[in-house]
Amino acid sequence: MTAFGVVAPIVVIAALGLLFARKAVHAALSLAVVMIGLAVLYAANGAPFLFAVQIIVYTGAIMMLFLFVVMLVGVESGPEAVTEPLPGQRVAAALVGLGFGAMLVVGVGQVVANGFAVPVAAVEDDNVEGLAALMFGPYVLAFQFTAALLVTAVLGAMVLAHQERLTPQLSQAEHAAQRIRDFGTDGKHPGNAPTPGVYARHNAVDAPALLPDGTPLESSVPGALVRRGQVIRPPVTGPGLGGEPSSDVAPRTDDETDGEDRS
Amino acid sequence: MSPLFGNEPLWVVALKAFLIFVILVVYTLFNIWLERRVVARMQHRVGPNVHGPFGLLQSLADGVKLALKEDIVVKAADKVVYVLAPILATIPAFLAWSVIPFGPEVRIPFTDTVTPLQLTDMPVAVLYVLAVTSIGVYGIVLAGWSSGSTYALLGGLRSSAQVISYEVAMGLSFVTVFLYAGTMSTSEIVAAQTDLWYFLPLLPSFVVYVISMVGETNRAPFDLPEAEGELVGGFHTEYSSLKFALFFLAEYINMVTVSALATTLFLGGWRAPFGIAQVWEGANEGYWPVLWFLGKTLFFIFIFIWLRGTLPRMRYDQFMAFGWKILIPVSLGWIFVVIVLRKLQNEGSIDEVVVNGAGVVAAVLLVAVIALRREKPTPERPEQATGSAHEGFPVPLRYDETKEDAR
Amino acid sequence: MSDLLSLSMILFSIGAVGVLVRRNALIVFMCVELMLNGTNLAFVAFAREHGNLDGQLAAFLVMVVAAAEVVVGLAIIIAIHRSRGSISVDEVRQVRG
Amino acid sequence: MSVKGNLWDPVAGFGVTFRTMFKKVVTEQYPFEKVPTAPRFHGRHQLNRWPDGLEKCIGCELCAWACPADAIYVEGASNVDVLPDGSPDASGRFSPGERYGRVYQINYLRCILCGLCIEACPTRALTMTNEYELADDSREALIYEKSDLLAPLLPGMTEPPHEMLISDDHQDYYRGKQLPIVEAGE
Repeated sequence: MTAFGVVAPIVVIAALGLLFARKAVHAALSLAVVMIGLAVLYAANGAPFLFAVQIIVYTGAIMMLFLFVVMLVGVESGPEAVTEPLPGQRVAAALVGLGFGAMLVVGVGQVVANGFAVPVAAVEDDNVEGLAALMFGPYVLAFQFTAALLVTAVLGAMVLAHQERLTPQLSQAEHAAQRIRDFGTDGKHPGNAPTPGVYARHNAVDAPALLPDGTPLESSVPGALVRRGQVIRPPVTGPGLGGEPSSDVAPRTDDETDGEDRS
Repeated sequence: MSPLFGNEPLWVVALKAFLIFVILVVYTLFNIWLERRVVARMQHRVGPNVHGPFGLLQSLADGVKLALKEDIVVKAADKVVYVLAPILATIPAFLAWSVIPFGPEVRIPFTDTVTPLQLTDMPVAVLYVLAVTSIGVYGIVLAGWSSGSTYALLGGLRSSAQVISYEVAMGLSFVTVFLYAGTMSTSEIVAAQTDLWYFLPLLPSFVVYVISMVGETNRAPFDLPEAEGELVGGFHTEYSSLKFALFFLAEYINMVTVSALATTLFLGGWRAPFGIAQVWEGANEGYWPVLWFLGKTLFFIFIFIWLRGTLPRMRYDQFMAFGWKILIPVSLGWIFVVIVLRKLQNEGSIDEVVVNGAGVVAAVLLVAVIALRREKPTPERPEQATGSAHEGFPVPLRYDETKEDAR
Repeated sequence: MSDLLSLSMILFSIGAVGVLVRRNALIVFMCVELMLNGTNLAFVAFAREHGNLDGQLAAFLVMVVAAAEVVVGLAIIIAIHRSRGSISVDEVRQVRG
Repeated sequence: MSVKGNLWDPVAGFGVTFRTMFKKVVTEQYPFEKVPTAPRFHGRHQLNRWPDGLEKCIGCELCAWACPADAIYVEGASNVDVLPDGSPDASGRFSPGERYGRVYQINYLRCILCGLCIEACPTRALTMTNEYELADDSREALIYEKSDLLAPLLPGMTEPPHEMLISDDHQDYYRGKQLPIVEAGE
């Protein structure tokens, strides 16, 4: 059982990673490692079909769904709740869990120590055929029930995750018409925001464009940069100075310091 | 399945694994060159033609250049996952090739050892390929997440949804092959196609597979995870240097992998094309089958390139709707038909010819449905004004009007 | 045999502790999956020991049920996140109202 | 829609790309075969000279003012033939008339080769050549100085500074007067 010797420690470490990971994605990754490790163990123990199914279903579909939800929900929940709603719950829970594990070890250990009535059989060659014969033979009812369960689960998930639209979705043409209407009533500029730095001596997004009269156009800089205070003010230079653009530009502060002392 | 699988001496296994690695890397370099040349020809260009004969060394030069570039780890990245992701994308791409049969049993030169031209085989080989490719998606998803960039995250999310969706259609198209071959082992599937390649009796499955393999490998026109017009580069936006090269390598190997799988499942694997084996006895013996195999794979690579040269990128909702509302229902219906036909054939109610012709009939029916489809009436467009004014704005003359004026 | 079983028990226990200790609903859910995986391993080990495939079939059915469960569970988590903006299990104690 | 529209049109595009593969390519093998540009191609600038070698540029800066990309920098200076004490001045005469361009720089990192400077130039000192290989690996190298831009000396031209050889009246230059025939023995 060389496979076991290699895989088992990896699996246990990854499982512990699930317990201690701070980020949900790291937890999901370590669980994926556990699942792949288990798949290898299945393959080593005469279950090649389960090996494939384990990876396709668990690693490929279920864990991928987990990752998908983690990213969709954006759960970088950060540190988990600091305040304990039930004092001492974690310690108690850990103790209970470990006690449970110990109980299992004792219970199953007894069974193993007493030995099995059935002798160890050789690994079957016709794993897939054997499983199929079982699945569509004695276990056909269970198989059908799981199929029904899957269909029900899909419907349930759709109902749960579905959100009714409250307002009709605007088409592209309607959006365009709405923009023009806004322009007519409120004077809101219908086109794209002007690009930053077009007439300026800079070509970075944090430099506002200069209007033909030389004044900077604040609305040309992305709003996020304005809020972070990362807009630079190009030095005021006369048109005849020419040459290389000067590089010492001051980050604009909120109190609107004038650029003149910098030129 | 040959009894040799799993019982070969270690050096034979190591040799075969090494050869597969070498073939894949060289084939990737060749494919990148081929794609650039062929797409260039389709666009009236020449493509890379400077380095080496016909520019063959271009991709090698590009690879060296890529490796020597500065390796950037973004500040907002999750370091461990960020480094892990490209590795996770690449390794499964190689792993899938361990069950692809390149040829029959051959004698290794200078020795007496006889070995099949396939690293290994297992009763669930095709499922194994599916499983391994589904691990490869992790690389893309994690790259998207760990980059700490919106574009990359959206690319990664798109990709996971896309690959999961199209894997369903892909798996369903395999089912009919399993029903015909009665096995999931690749070497036995190839052996079952001695008389008739499966693309003919299973034409609908073949078409579904070819479409879903393009979706599965994120290639044009389904290259939405890296739609450079919308998402800059998608999941690999923040990657550079060797890490980016690994993604690139993985994408091209995946392309070859799905092509090789299509060859194995539908085009008779390493068997010589129709006619050659009848004329020439030795076509299916020795090392010649490797040639047929690589040739058939190249055919699919060309299809990939041709698609890229012809079709524009689809919109994401159209793409998902196509996968879920057309490919999967069609596959399911077709599987049902195949099950019924096989059952009838096993009971002896119908002839084998009928079963083998079913695919062609089904394909003809599908084409007829498409041909006779009626377009939804589009809402009336206002009459396009011609001439020099349209709602008060000047418009250019239409081409035929300028000709009128010239006369 | 016994080492496979002990591994499965270790995994099950770690999963159980995780369910009890972690607060993030998603991670709690993953721990449940870990417990299921642990039992699956035991099934496979027993199947090998007994020389028949019933255990493997049971593991297969567990996987299918797990898939169904995950689909519904994740949908519930998304629904909770939508209405509350948090998926900490402490926040959803009010569901009993 | 017709049967043809449903069936043939979606695949017709594949035929187009496939057929294009066998057509003649339009690529020019640039670094190996240099195809001449169109005669009016806007390439790198050139500062022209009068037939006697004096520069046409008068340092008026009109080109710099016309430049939309702010790529041209000019500093004018006065031509001085003779100092008040009678000795020839070190700066000397570079162009007919009062002024010449002492510093003339074009920054090809900024230049968009639009040709507005050419239109602005009153003496046709500034014109454009067909040279288009304007790539370099340093920023400094792409700021062309006057020495880089000046047209080469043709036969009969003398490197300035020197006095006006065509005529003592600079107006004659603009009227197109040619070099006086130099008599033998002088």
